[in-house]
Amino acid sequence: MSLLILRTASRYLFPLLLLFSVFLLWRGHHEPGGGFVGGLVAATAFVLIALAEGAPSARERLRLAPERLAVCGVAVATLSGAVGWFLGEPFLTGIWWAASPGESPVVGTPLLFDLGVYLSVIGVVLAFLLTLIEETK
Amino acid sequence: MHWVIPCLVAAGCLIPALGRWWNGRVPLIASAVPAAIAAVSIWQQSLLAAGEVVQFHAPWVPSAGIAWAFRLDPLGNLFVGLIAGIGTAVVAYSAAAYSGDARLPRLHGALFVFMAAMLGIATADDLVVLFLCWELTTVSSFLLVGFDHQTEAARVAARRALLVTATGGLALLTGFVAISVVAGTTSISTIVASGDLLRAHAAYPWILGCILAGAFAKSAQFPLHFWLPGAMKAPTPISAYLHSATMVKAGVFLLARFSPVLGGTDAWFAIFVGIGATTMVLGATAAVAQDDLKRLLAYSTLSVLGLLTLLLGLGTPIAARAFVVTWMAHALYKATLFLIAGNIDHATGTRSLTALRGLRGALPATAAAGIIAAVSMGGAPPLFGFLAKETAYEAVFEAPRWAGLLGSLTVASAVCLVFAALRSGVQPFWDSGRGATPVLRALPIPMQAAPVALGTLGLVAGMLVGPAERFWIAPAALAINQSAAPTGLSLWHGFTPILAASAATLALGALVFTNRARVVPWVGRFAPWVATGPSAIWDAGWRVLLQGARWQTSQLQNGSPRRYVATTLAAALAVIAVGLPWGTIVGAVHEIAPFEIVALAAGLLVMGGSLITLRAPTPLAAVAALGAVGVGVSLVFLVYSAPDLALTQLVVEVLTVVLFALVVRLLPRAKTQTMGSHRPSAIVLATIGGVLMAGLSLLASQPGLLEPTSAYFELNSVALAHGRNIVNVILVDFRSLDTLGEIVVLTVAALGAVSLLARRRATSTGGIAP
Amino acid sequence: MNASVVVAPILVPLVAALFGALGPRRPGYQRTVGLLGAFGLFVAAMGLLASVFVEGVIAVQIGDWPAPFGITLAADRLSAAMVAATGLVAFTVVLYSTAEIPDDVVTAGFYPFVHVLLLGVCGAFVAGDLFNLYVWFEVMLLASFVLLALGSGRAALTSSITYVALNLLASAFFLIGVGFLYGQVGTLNFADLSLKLGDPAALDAARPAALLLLIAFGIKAGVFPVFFWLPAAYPNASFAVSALFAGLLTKVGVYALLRVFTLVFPLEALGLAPGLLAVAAATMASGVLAAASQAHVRRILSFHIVSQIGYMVLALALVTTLGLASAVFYIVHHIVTKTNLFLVGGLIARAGGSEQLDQIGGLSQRRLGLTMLFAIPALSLAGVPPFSGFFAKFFLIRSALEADAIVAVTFAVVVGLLTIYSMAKIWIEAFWKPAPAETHLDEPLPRAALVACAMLAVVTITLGVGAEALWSFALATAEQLADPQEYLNAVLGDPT
Amino acid sequence: MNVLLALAIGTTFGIAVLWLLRGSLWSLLLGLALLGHASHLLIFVGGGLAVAAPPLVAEGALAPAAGAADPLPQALVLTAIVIAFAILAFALVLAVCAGDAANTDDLDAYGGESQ
Repeated sequence: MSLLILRTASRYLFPLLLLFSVFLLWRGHHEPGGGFVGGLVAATAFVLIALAEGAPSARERLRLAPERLAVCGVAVATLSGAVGWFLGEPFLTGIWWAASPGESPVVGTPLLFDLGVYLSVIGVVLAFLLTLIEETK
Repeated sequence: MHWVIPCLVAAGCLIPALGRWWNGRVPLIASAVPAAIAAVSIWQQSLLAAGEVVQFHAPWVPSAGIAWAFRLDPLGNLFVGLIAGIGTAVVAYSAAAYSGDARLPRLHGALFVFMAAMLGIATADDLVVLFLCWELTTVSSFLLVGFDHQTEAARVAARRALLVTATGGLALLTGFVAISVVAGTTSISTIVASGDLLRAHAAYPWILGCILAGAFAKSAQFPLHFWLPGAMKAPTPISAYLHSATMVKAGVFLLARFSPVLGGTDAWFAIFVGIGATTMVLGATAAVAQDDLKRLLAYSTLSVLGLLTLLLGLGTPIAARAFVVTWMAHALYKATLFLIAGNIDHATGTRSLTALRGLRGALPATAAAGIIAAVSMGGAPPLFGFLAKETAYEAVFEAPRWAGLLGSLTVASAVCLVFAALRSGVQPFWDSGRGATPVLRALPIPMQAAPVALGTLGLVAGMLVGPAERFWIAPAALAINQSAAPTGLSLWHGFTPILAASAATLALGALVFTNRARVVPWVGRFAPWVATGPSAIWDAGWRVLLQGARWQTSQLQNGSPRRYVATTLAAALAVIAVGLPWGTIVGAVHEIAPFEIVALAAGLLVMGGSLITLRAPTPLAAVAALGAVGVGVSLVFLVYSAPDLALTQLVVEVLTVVLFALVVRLLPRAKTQTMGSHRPSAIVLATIGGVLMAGLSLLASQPGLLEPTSAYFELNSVALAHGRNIVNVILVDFRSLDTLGEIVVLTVAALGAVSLLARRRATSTGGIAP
Repeated sequence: MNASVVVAPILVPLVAALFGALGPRRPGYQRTVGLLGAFGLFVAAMGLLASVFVEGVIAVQIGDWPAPFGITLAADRLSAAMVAATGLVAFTVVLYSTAEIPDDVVTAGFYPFVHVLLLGVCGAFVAGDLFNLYVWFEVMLLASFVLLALGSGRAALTSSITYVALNLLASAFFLIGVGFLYGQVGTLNFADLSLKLGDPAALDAARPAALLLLIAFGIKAGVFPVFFWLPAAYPNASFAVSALFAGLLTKVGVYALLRVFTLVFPLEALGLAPGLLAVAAATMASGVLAAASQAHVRRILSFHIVSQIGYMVLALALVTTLGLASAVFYIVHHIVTKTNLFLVGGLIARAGGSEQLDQIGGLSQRRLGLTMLFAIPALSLAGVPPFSGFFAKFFLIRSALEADAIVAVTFAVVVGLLTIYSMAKIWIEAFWKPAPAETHLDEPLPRAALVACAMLAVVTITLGVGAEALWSFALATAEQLADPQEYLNAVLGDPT
Repeated sequence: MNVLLALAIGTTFGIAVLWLLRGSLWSLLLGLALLGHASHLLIFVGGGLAVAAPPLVAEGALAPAAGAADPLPQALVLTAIVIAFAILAFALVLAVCAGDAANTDDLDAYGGESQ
């Protein structure tokens, strides 16, 4: 009975949580949020699925093996740092692009860096939880 | 001479690798190398005696003043001659004795390295170079004593010799460093010239003690003498070379070298004379009681080493002269006798003096050499040994203090040595009363020739006493004691008390020898103490040390992680407790920071949650309480203006609880689960820790003294980093390197966990053996 | 250009780890990437050494945020020497590991973990910021947890629990110390801290932080009485991993002590020197005594690490320039020699079939090459000239004597004797004693492993015979540490 | 208020010590978790406490309102929390594997000295 509720709830909660996590990631530079919390929330979404439908289902939705996702996150963060480096600035220097000259910039490598954090956190949390859930089966 | 040393070391390292090739005639030819060195040394001695100085100097560690410095002076060159000359005989001898033995290359390898090291000791003009060579002799001696390492006895003897000489080596190193600190240089010739500075320095007693400990350990002075008889486990040619002629002389050579620097004080005189006389008497008496030929020679060597120390201690010019003569004479006759012992052992298979007799027929050349050497050792004319005894008597009888006592001790020891000479050099060949010992193996020519050659040298040196004095003895003695001794050594210098003493010594020695059936058992009653007493103390010391080591290890590293954590915590808390300013903390209690009802609830949640974990009935309940603590922490963050932290902490806590809940099923069942009492020590430590941390946080909540750097972030977050959430900007921009490191930590944790669990699964399905 | 030189020792292992983790799990690929990465690190490390040698202290403001606000990476001579030694150790150990680590461990991610460990180590050596140092410690620590646990057998897993627990304690104290220090002084940058703590009032307020850091670094370095994690863990890892640990991990702790207690908290101003001297003496004695009562190759070697950490801390606690120089010399010597001994220990176990001394023997007859490869680092560790260990001991005794620390000298000398005893024990038992059973293992030893050991042996000899290079370097390093002005100028900008 | 927080930190640390010294694998993990909480709170307190003044800049403003909380300790604590989580999670997994190998909860089987 409770499992049924969980299943139904998870099906609706999953996209909502994922959306919320992206929202947290996006607004994190200005309001409370950011890659860490975003990643944690997104991971929670997958954990919910794993608890309701089993780990394979969560893995299926994730496509990539979670630990690989984590490594990809580190790679993205490293690359974001390397952008400034290629442009002759010190490593991890933030590079920003404004929509039009004179306006305050909206897109920059720090955001890319935060995306790396986000991916990494999702991967890490899921790597732990999914493997452990599988292990207890 | 400097370039010879590295060449010899290189040869020594290469020879073991040349195994098969080395086992032919090559080693015999190789003895030409030391022969050439000996020839050069003899040729150079006349130049050196004329006042010429041969030096070599190349920088090694210039910023510490250390150089590859070598300097040839008459004393050093005399040593070079002995090392190379006797080395020639030993290399040839061992090549013949171990011909065909697969271990010969290693023996020769170590021998060549050793020879290089000895040449270095004789010629070094820098403390570090000298020490380098010194340690090299320790190591090669260790390898050579343990040559027969298949037997436990050889290994034990090798280790003991190593530890005694290494102890000395470390003392010597300390002394050398101290000298270099006081004198401001490591150059020996400079140091030799600054004796007054050193003798007047407050550290002089320490320096003297260290140097003496090092030299005495090497030269087997009482009470560190016991390793030397033990070292007779080495092959006989090695004993001849290391343990009579050269290495054990390195100690007294070093002391002779440093006598212009450290000598001439009361302490020097007392220690040298005391230790030297003790070693001399004990060695001589113990020699009388020995049945093993090599051990007898070892103890008589001890006695002579004691005499040499005694002579150095006297500090008079004639004592320096006696030192040089005794030193040369002993090297020649004792090496000969060792090689003879080797021949006898090789030919008959025994070294027991009660079993050996009547060998002169079977081993005529060996017998001839034995008699020459024995005559020299006994101190009868016309051999060099006679001269040695005469000069030594002369020096001791005219000692500045205690002449009577020292004189009688010296004569008594000499009597014992006469006995030992007859017993080792004559008795095996003569006494054929009950039929000769059977000879099992023939001796190769080099084994016969080597002792004969060395013995003859002793004879020649005795005959040519004039040139010997002019070129070798007088210049070397001058290097030890800077005022010259009267010249005019000769085998005959009229009827003097010394001659009478000499004659009496010989007569008494012969008398003892004829009554050996009664004397030997009597002396034998206390001789074992000399052999085993100090060595038993030494061994007991090591035993106690090792037992103490085991005890402390079992106390500290006892395999209990609980104890490790407790000790680590206790140490850490002790350090913190010492450093906390309690006055400030007590003051901080009165200050009330902003007070919030929610914060009160949060604080109580944290406290209560932690307390509840202790009383939780099941592991899952404890996890729930842990979660409550986390929520409380999150609330604290929320109340005190850290929304990002609060959010993160909350989600992390949820995930932590899930993790714990999952893991609790996979862990081994906990017997002591959550209930039950805690150990009193844990409660004490926990209380102290709690109080300290509470104090520390009160202290931490005091406002800081200085404006924090974060003001920069507040001013520039929007303007330069284009973000309004300053915490996030710090994480992804201002301090993004920290965050990069952090996600690396996260990722590694995940990868590691996945790998471990995959291996666990493989193990449980039998894929990989545990 | 300058910036890259300092960042490269971090980026190279990071990129190597990423390539390893993202690439295929084929053993061949993994080993190639591992070796290439390690070689890359070696090259980068030598580049850093050369640049620092020529140009002096080099600092980079990461993200282009000016010090002390952003994170600074700074390399002075000490950092450069440590990174250079790390590069050497990395390359030789990885070379050795290609012959030791089995395929299933390699595919489990062995090389990425090694590179992350190296990342943490190098990061710690160039960090110019206290919290950043903490992060690198954690990076290194977690990689070491995994590498230890991946070792074969039951003991590797169980002992890692002790290792993890004690290191996490250290981390907690480190973290609390950092937080406390920031609360009191408001900055984390080493150079800035150095300036601000010049004020006695600030130094007094920051005193508890100094003690917390002392505890944390002390645990990491493995001093008495908080070294337990070390001998529990090291003998149970694979040989390559234990060599990596032996060479680098404790030295990061010692480095942190050297850095923080010269630049940030001057030992003398805090009055900590006598206490540290006592700790050093106790560490030397305790470690060497424990080693003397072991009969297992790596357990002996592990306890000797503890004892030698005592020597390094002793040199620091003398608070003289000469003492600092001998600390630097000793650390470099120890990294090279100890790594080598652990690697050779692996070969001994391979040729003899065990690490337990009573179960092996007779190696000197059967393995001449191995005999030489053991003899060189063993003699060096025992302090026999002309190997590096002799000069390490010589300079240490000399600086202690010049500082009138007679008790310290006595400890150093007596501990030296016991070190000789231990090395002689391994020699006598493993090489001389006849092999107890007729279990002749006559397969040749892997060439890569022999080459790795030989390379380190050559360095040991070179550092001894060519001691001038390292000693003059160490003297200059000590002057840089004793007078931080050059460091401050490089990080905060030249005020003139 | 800081007194209450100090008490909370002290209590949590003390109980963490009790758990660490309990001598069981499970309790060691609980102790490490509590230790993390105590140290994070301690650093947070060290950064100074401000009520209702988060380090956020209002839309259109250039700097946060005066008296805002110091953002740096928050960033440090955030980093520390996440690192602690990862390490704790790894320690849990390691404990599972080590628990298989030792097959007991008694911590004295985890010293690594035996064998």
